[in-house]
Amino acid sequence: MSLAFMVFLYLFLIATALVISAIGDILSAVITLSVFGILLATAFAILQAPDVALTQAVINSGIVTALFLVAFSQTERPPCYDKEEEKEE
Amino acid sequence: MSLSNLFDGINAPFLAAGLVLYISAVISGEWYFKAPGERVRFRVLVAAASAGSIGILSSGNWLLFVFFLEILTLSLWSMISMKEPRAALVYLLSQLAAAGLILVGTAGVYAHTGSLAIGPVPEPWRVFFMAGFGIKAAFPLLHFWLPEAHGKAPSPASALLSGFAVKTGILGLIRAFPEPFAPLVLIGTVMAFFGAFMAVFPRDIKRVLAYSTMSHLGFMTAAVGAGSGEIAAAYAFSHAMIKGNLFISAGIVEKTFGTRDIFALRGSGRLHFAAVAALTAGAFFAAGLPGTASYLLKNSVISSLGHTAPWWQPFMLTAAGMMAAGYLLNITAPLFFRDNSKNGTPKHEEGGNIIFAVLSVTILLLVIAADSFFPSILHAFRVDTGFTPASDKLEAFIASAAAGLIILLARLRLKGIPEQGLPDIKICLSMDEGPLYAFNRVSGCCHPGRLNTFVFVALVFLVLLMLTL
Amino acid sequence: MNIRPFLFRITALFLCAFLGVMLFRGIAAMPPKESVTGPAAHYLERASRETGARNVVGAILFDYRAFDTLGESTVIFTAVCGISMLFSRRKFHRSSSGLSFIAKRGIGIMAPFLIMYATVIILFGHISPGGGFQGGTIFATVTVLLCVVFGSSFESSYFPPKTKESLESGGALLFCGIGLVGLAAGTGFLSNLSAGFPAGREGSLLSAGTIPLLNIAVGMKVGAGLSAIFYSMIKMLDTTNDYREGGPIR
Amino acid sequence: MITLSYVTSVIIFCIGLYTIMARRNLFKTVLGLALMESAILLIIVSSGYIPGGVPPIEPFMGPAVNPLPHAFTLTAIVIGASDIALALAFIIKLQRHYRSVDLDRIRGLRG
Amino acid sequence: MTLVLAIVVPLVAAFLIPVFHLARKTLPVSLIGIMGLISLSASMAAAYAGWFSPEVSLLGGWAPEIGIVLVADRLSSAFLLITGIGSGAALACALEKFGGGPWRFYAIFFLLLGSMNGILLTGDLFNLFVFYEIFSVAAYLLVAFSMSWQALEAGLKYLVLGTIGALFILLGTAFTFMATGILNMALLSEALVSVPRETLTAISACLVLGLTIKTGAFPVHFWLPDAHSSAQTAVSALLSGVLVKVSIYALMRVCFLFFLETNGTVFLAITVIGSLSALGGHLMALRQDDIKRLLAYSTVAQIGYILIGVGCASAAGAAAAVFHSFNHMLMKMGLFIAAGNVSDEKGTREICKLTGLWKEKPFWVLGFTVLSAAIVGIPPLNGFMSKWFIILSSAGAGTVIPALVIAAGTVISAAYYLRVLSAFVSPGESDQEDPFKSSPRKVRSKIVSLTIVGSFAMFCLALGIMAFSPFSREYFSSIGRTAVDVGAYVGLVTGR
Repeated sequence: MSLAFMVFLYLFLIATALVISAIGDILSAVITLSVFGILLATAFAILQAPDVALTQAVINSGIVTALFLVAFSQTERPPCYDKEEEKEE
Repeated sequence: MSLSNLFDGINAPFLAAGLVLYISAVISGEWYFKAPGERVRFRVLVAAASAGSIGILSSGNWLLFVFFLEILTLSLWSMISMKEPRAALVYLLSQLAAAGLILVGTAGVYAHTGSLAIGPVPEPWRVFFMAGFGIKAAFPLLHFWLPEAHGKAPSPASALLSGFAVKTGILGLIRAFPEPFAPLVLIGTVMAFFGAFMAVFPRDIKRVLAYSTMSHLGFMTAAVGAGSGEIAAAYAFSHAMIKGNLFISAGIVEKTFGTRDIFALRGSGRLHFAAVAALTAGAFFAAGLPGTASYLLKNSVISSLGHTAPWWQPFMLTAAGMMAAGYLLNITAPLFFRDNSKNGTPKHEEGGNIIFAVLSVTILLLVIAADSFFPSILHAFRVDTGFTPASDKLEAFIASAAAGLIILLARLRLKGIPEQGLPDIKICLSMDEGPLYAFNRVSGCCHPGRLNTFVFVALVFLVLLMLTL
Repeated sequence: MNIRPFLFRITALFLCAFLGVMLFRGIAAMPPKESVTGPAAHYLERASRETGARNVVGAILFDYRAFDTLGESTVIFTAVCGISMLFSRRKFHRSSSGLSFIAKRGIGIMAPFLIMYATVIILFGHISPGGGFQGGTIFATVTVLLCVVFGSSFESSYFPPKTKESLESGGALLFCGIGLVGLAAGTGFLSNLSAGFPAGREGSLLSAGTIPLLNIAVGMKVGAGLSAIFYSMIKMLDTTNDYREGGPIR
Repeated sequence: MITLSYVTSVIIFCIGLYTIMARRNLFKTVLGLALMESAILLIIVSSGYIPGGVPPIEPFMGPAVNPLPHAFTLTAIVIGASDIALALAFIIKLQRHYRSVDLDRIRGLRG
Repeated sequence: MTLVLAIVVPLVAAFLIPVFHLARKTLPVSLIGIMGLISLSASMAAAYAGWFSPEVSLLGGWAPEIGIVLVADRLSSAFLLITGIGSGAALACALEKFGGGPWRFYAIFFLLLGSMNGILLTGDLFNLFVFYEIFSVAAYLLVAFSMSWQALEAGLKYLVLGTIGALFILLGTAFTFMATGILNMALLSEALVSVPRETLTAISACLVLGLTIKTGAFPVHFWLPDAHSSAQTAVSALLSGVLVKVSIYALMRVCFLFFLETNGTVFLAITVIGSLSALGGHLMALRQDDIKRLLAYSTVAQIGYILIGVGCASAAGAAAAVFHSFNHMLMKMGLFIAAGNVSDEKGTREICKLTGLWKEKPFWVLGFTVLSAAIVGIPPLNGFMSKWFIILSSAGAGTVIPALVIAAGTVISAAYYLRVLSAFVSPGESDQEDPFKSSPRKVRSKIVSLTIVGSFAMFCLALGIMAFSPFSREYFSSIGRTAVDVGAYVGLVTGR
């Protein structure tokens, strides 16, 4: 694979990492994390590691992002129902 | 832990002193403590303390020495805490620090010489032994616990404290520095004078006696510094007897009149001579008048300094000796002054059976008398009891004049000193005032609770590791 | 006084940069490797003969260093057990929210193919890239998809939490069972061909002794585990949607 | 080419560490953890790369790449995922009590 | 053969618990008790095997260079003994307190047990990382088990710091793998000699930081007081007594194998960390008014003592560290169980409110006194002897400051333990008979926990006396020798 493509890939990786750390809104940071995961999977593919690329794509971009979104929506929601739930416990 | 060295030259006087003291303490304990529970507790603690002392005297290596030292400290701590927990805490912490320092010194000796046996300490580790035994023997700046512990302990316990516990420091010094060691002489003389000077001010009898213990310890340290361990041991024996008697009789005075303040006890001797008799007799023997054992011992210490010592050291020692007479006079003379009937009839506080008190005091007085009137006992401890040569007489006279002047001056100038005399270090471990409170406020920020500060500290630690490794 | 956070960030940035420089110096100091050295060379040469597996990474994961994989799947088991412990007390609301009809129908068609794709990845772990972890996770993504599109009650009717738990512990026990068989055969825990497992024809589905079995075990564990994690987290989210739309269905 | 990947992975590692320290939102901390995790994965995988290598599937068509790092990366990815899942679970439960994910307010245990 | 069982039996027990749960709602206490006994006997068998004939078991039948190796020598069998006794006591306390109800707690407990045995027995660096990860995840969950907001916050902080530590350990492992291509610890100790200087600094810095975060030494100790004080009684006893010791074992094993010849300054760094922890732990404990936080900071200080012992890089130092970790396990578990029961009984954890206990619960207070006297280092008990051995080894290694720090630590710890004891003994307001409070809520007395605290106190006394006999000293110095003797370890693994 040509060096130029690798340089572009790594620069894009660093860019997404900076976006994840710098951006204020959590939702877009999580989406950027899944983009970061996919880019990392392509980097692994280029480094001749198909197993790792598949795992990275599925786990870090798949399940982890899904968990992030679920957790984010749990905490963002104004827990109006909480009072009712508190007394149930 | 061979018993063979239990009876060698140095240990014998300590053993004798310990024996007599523990017997009289147990007996006076029967009288001093009213509640039966307290009496049982005191007997158990005295048994533990005597076991510790036997262990100390017969231990072959430094580790066992510290082992039994801490057992002795523990039992004395719980004795003091029967009456005054805070002073007991100060005592325990200082003695634990002393034991820790000696432990470190022992580890150094083991690393240096490969054996733990008690013996002269090699050069680099001497400072630990001096510091450790310094706290034990109340060197000038490390003495903060002495007035607190001795002053506020129940009198049989403070008899044991002054009689034996402090002497273990001297025993350690004798073991650790057999050959002459100049700094010890310096510390000894300073301590003797400082103790005597501080003893003049307090109005509480027991605090005066505590400071007098300090000054006598100064004499013993000077003797050890001068290389004559036997004299120090003999001095320890006679001082143990004297101090034991003084503390127990002070206890009798306190029990019968309910207070230890010499101003309040003014003229009480006329009303109830029996209670005060023991105190006056003890004071007479302790004052070091010519002919009594303490005089002989003081002179032998001063003469053992030899001619190498600078001129002011023998002078300060004799001055301290004379001041002993001064401050003892301070606490006994007012008892017989004309009573201006301020404090009414003496309040009889019903302690245990008074017979026990009288018995314990008489035992001590008998031993002191024997010690003074039959110098042959001192010969057994290889103490030269010749009178001081003529040339020193002039020096002795000047020293006594100086001592008298200092006492007079102090008495007049510092009349209004509050009860505890010069402010001692007031250590209190309650969280609401004192050093602990300040430390509490300062160290509040040591655990901020913010996650990113924790990570920041971890990163700083990592960078330091990167740099050093 | 807002100078403190700014100062804090600058020093943090500087320390991170310094750490990066030290790490990079550590890496740069190493001589570049032209060929594979050490145990990896052994794996490359003799993996197919000693384990019968074509995929060397699969051979390492499930035969040479199978103990690591046991540890690895235990990490997931702990995480799953812990998360369901954290969310166990919340009362379980069966809720049936879901996306629009078009999404449901589209996913309805795709779901079987996804599940079949996951089983292919698991079963062909020792021949082509893939294996227990990847297949299990794809299966978990399928359940996530069902949860999101059809609502957690629909998904829990197909894959009830009880079966997920039993699937997970069953996979773990299968893994340990295979290991103990090797131990019983006397050639050490988790040993493959040397413990009498059939090597089978090179490259065929039923080859390479225990590796496919271990793949299936890990696939069960990872799949059931990750979907259990997602399920225990998402069931709280569903209650909120229904609450707004018209009261939760008790 | 490999030193390039080492440089990027070290940079991403430092970015992750910086996010954990400098940001006040708990999610950013977990995102930082994920970034650090991915950076280490990149380091391990690129350490096994052979210029002109071939994926380590049995009929090698050339010098095969070192398979050992791939096995470790697989394990590390799954461990990282379970860590992040646990962290998110803790965040949800903690948000219930503190009503916020701001690190300055989650300081209940102090002193 | 027995080594693998020590790891696999607890794991299988953990996997079986959900299956049993499916069969019956709440598990019978006897079932969990039997499982506990079996797994403890498995780990004791491994300890026995490792003590008398150091044993190597090749996993999957592969040679050490190829596959993973489990090694049991005297150092690991000593720590196996510590974890066995500690986790047995903690399991007994938990069973008595919770009964069979929370089955997930016991599943995670057995996973923790299996992973602890894994760390103590593994001979492979990456396998150590994997088991360390199970160990940490299980620890985060046990801390957060009581579901109170303090426990959850402590669990989260412990998780984030623990994960950062694990990442740095992974980074160190990656660096060692890149430099040498080997992962077996024994072969690595030979291969690390030829590694260039910068890489060695990076490796040692990352590994030392990761392991120090896990042990909770001073600069990075922030998670330890929160986690140990907000966890349940049995869990905090387990955390303080056993979990910390396993991290210390990992630190010892990694540092002695890798950095004994190649990088001497690591041991200097460990001594500095140890002295910092000892001082910092004691000073911070002095200012606490919550009894469990006080005990947690005292753990930080005692870890400092152990690290000072490890930092001496000598056989005597290692032996002193092992002896002190054994003593500390006994003392701290007893203290935590006693403090936990007392504070649960009174409903508060403030020291100034835990008054009047001498009349209500004399045995607990007596146990607490003996154990705190032991941990302070009062002569007849074992704390004094282990403190003495550590001072001896640190003076032998030429460093005086740590010895002085330990001496100062004795004084400070005496101060704060006496503050607790004086509060216990002082007559509380509950003396005047309060008709409502005392009579109805007769909490059933905790026989098992009381016997545990009592037996630990007796054990301390016996060890204190026994440590004088040359017989027991020979045991512990042999542990120290095997820990430091890298050549024997390598010979054992590679069979040369």
